[in-house]
Amino acid sequence: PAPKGADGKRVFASPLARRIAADKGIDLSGVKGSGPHGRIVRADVESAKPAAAAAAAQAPTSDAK
Amino acid sequence: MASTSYDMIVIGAGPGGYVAAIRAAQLGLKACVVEREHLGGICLNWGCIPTKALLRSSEVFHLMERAKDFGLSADKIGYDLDAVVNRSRGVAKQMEGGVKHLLKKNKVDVVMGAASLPAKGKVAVKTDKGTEELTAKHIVVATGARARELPGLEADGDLVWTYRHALKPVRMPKKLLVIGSGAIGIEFASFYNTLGADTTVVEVMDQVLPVEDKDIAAFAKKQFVKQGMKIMEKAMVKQLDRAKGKVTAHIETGGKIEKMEFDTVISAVGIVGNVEGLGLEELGVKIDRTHVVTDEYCRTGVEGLYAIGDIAGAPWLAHKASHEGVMVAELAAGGHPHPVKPSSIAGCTYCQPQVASVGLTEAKAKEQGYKIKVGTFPFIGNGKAVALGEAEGMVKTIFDEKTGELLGAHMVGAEVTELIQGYVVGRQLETTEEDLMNTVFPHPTLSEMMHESVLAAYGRAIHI
Amino acid sequence: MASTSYDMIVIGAGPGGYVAAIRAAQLGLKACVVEREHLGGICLNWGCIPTKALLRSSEVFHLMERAKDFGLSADKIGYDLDAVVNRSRGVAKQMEGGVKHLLKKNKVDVVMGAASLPAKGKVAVKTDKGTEELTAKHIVVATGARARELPGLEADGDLVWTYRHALKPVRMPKKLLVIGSGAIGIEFASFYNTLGADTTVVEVMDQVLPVEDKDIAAFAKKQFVKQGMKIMEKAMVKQLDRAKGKVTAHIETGGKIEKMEFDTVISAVGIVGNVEGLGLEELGVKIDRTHVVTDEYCRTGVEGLYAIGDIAGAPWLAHKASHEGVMVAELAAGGHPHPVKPSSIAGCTYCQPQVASVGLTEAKAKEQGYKIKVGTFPFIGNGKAVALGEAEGMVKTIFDEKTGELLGAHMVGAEVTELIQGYVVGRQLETTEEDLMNTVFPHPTLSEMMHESVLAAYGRAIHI
Ligand SMILES: Cc1cc2nc3c(=O)[nH]c(=O)nc-3n(C[C@H](O)[C@H](O)[C@H](O)COP(=O)(O)OP(=O)(O)OC[C@H]3O[C@@H](n4cnc5c(N)ncnc54)[C@H](O)[C@@H]3O)c2cc1C
Ligand SMILES: Cc1cc2nc3c(=O)[nH]c(=O)nc-3n(C[C@H](O)[C@H](O)[C@H](O)COP(=O)(O)OP(=O)(O)OC[C@H]3O[C@@H](n4cnc5c(N)ncnc54)[C@H](O)[C@@H]3O)c2cc1C
Repeated sequence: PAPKGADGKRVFASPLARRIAADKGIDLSGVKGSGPHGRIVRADVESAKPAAAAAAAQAPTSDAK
Repeated sequence: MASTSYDMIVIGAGPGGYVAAIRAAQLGLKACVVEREHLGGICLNWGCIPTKALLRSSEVFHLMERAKDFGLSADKIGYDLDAVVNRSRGVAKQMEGGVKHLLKKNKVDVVMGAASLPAKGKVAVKTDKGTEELTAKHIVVATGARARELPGLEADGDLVWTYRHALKPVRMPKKLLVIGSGAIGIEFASFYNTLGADTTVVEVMDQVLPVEDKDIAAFAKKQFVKQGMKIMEKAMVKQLDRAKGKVTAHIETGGKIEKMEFDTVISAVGIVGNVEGLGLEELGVKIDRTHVVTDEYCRTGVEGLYAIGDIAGAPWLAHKASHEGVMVAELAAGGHPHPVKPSSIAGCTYCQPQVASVGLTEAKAKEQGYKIKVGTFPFIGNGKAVALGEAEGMVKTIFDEKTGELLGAHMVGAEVTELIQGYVVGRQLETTEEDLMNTVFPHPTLSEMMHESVLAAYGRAIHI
Repeated sequence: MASTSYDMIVIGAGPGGYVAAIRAAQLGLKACVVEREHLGGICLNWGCIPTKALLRSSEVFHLMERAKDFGLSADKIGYDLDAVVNRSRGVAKQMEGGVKHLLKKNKVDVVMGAASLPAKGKVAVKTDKGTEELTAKHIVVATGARARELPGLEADGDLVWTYRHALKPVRMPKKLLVIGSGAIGIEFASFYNTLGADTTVVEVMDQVLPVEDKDIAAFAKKQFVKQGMKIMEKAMVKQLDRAKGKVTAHIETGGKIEKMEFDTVISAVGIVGNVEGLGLEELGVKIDRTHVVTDEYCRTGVEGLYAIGDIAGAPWLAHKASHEGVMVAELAAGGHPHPVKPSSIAGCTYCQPQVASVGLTEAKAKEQGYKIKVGTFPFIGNGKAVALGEAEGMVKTIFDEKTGELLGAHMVGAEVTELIQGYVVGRQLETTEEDLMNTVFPHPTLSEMMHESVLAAYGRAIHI
């Protein structure tokens, strides 16, 4: 099933981008697509940070609250 | 001449140049194309198109010879070489006329003459009437390429031919030597061999069709040999002794020299870019061997100066030239086009059997460190192939084991030049093996083998 | 018989059934297929494959008649109908043998006999030796379909034929009436017309090839008429008066009855599912007209009972049957396959010129409320088409203006049955117009028209 974005809308991504994102633990809803009609393509996920890393980076901020 | 100042001037009206000019005009640019010889370039006049017209005649001839296989019959099956060649020239002429019409329709100015670049932003054109000077913000060099001539193997038009001579032959060769088994060499070999010439192909690399996947080249070779061609790999023509109506070729193979006699030799040992006499180096453009060095957007480094198509280097293919033409036109109009990735450009060879491929060969994929999944499927397992009486061929696909990326697809057999686009579309859309597995290829078609080959890479083929 | 208890039993060894059984076996299931007549079903024996073999003969015959166009010559071009038919039967036989081999290789048990379903999980097979009872957790009904017979138009094998008779004709028709211009009707019309039969096609709908896009059907019709066919649309055969060697057809058109004489009639007015005698309704399976009602996973509602292929309804196509076969096998093995979307199944017709399409027609797209972009491109603008001597045809693409989705693609002309897969791959990968525009189609190929048609939808075509 195609992942949904934060707004509940379908995320458009190429199959290869999905595969690589899954492999790297990247949440596609946070990736900006540079392909046709904003489609997320391989290059977008290859330059994106894994979700785990992104979450870790945010952790101190939420701790501080 | 209505005007001398343009948004874009294109030098050379081949598939790179005329397409760039038309696209520029579509985008509202004032465009001009300068051509010294023929609209449509090598492609329409002495390349892609007339060769395919010749090959169609030999294909139909071959089918006629096989009439009995299809329950048909005919007496005295023959060809008239002049008529075959005239048809080919006629097709080229028709296409050239089409380009003329398209340029006019799109309001692209056409200047017939030889161009050079006297200064940045300037184009000088030597026409019948003298030299004209034109200016433009964007200048696109699309002057193409010509046959490479090796010392001692130079064409003379009588005994030794380039593709130009081979397209308008002075005679039907009886004993033909083709030097070089790239697309151009093998297409002529296929054409003349089918029409009855005793044909020998000499290839310096260790396989015919050197850029193709090993398995595909080996399969094609077997078919060529079955058709009566003699194929010499890892062999080199060192010398041609020309006499009256006769050439003695000195062919080095396995450290020994073999002497063989031919009445005709076709030299197809590559091409060189038309970089001379343009004033490129004077403007600061870098030239590597005979090709202009550009970035991925075809920019030369000199502001407003682009180089596209054959002159900008490999792959030397018309569709690469045309896509680069569209890209530079869009750049010039302020757009943000995507660069053309060489790895998504398919190569087609229209010999019998046809060969087509895109992406990496198995060897290249391994060389680049991929762990791969490889699938193959033979034509003999395909209903349409058998129904067509074209059961010789194979499809091979290569996937990245980790991501499922389709790294390469390789085909040999009937109609594969028309089939390969499905894989090209797949690669463009970043397909994985799964998408191709889920695709419903229509039955009965040759294209079902494209599906089976993917399935085969994962041990799931049905008809094998 | 080695066993009577299976993981999966498939009834019917057509492209639905045998593929389901092979896939099941690949997945480790113990599988059996029951077939009453011929491995490969209608498709290999009396459908897709033998028709394409016949059509190949007529295609080559037609090329031979055009020899002069290609600079070639031959005397006394002819055909031997028996040889043409024998070739076709031989191809079918070869393919049937292939299926036998594949089933064996995959260790699928084959039981020859007529099956029925005496109870849930049970299959009774009437064989030469009596009735056998088998059990299975999963039972797949893949019994296919047969020609529909309209009252008064029933086939007799002599004057009035179904596709079975037309595939193994008792004579070469001189004056032929084909009733129905769907794929089957028009393919036989094309075959016999090319071999010289004076052919009339009667279609009750307002266009030949009624499911195709209007523009495509109109284009095809023009070609058929050029080839000497008589095409009657919005016309209905009301009555056939059969006499010795002669049929008088009463054809209603425009409110009037026209009487015409023929020596042969082919009735191709649709098919009906083989639902009878299986005990389906007794088990609680719903039947709508002559088709089993299923959900998108081909489940009948009765646990462990599936129906696939022609018996499960439109589109009546072999590739649909096969993909459903793979799907149910994967379901039975506990997998999570994707259902087959009817809208991504291409339809191909192998008449001359060929016709192929996928997705929505222009009319359907509008009907469904889409705002659309439509592009067309003619074969005459394509270099390969002209080089092949096949310059008649067109490509039409339909996009959703809002999302850029490729809603439908429609083609008529040479090799389009092989081309359509590129669009099918595109749709599978959810392409938009932009991806297709960025795709580099190789030159010179017919497939370049697929690119141009997309460009044309957005006013960007180059060669038009
Ligand atoms: C026999 C043969 C078969 C081929 N088959 C295929 C095939 O099947 N598929 C394929 O993709 N490719 C094929 N090619 C290659 C293809 O022809 C080229 O890749 C293509 O033509 C390159 O296009 P271009 O626009 O870069 O250059 P060209 O087509 O070479 O056009 C360059 C033009 O520039 C003009 N010109 C040069 N210098 C000047 C000047 N100073 N002033 C004005 N005009 C100038 C030339 O006259 C020429 O018309 C084939 C080539 C050959 C020789
Ligand atoms: C002339 C013609 C041309 C065609 N051309 C094409 C084409 O080009 N492309 C395309 O996609 N489709 C084509 N079709 C349609 C295609 O043949 C069918 O869609 C396809 O065969 C359906 O497959 P199936 O497995 O559902 O059924 P079938 O192929 O009909 O197979 C069903 C099998 O079940 C067996 N069977 C039936 N009842 C029982 C029983 N009670 N017990 C045991 N066995 C039983 C039958 O003997 C048969 O072998 C064509 C059809 C015809 C008639």
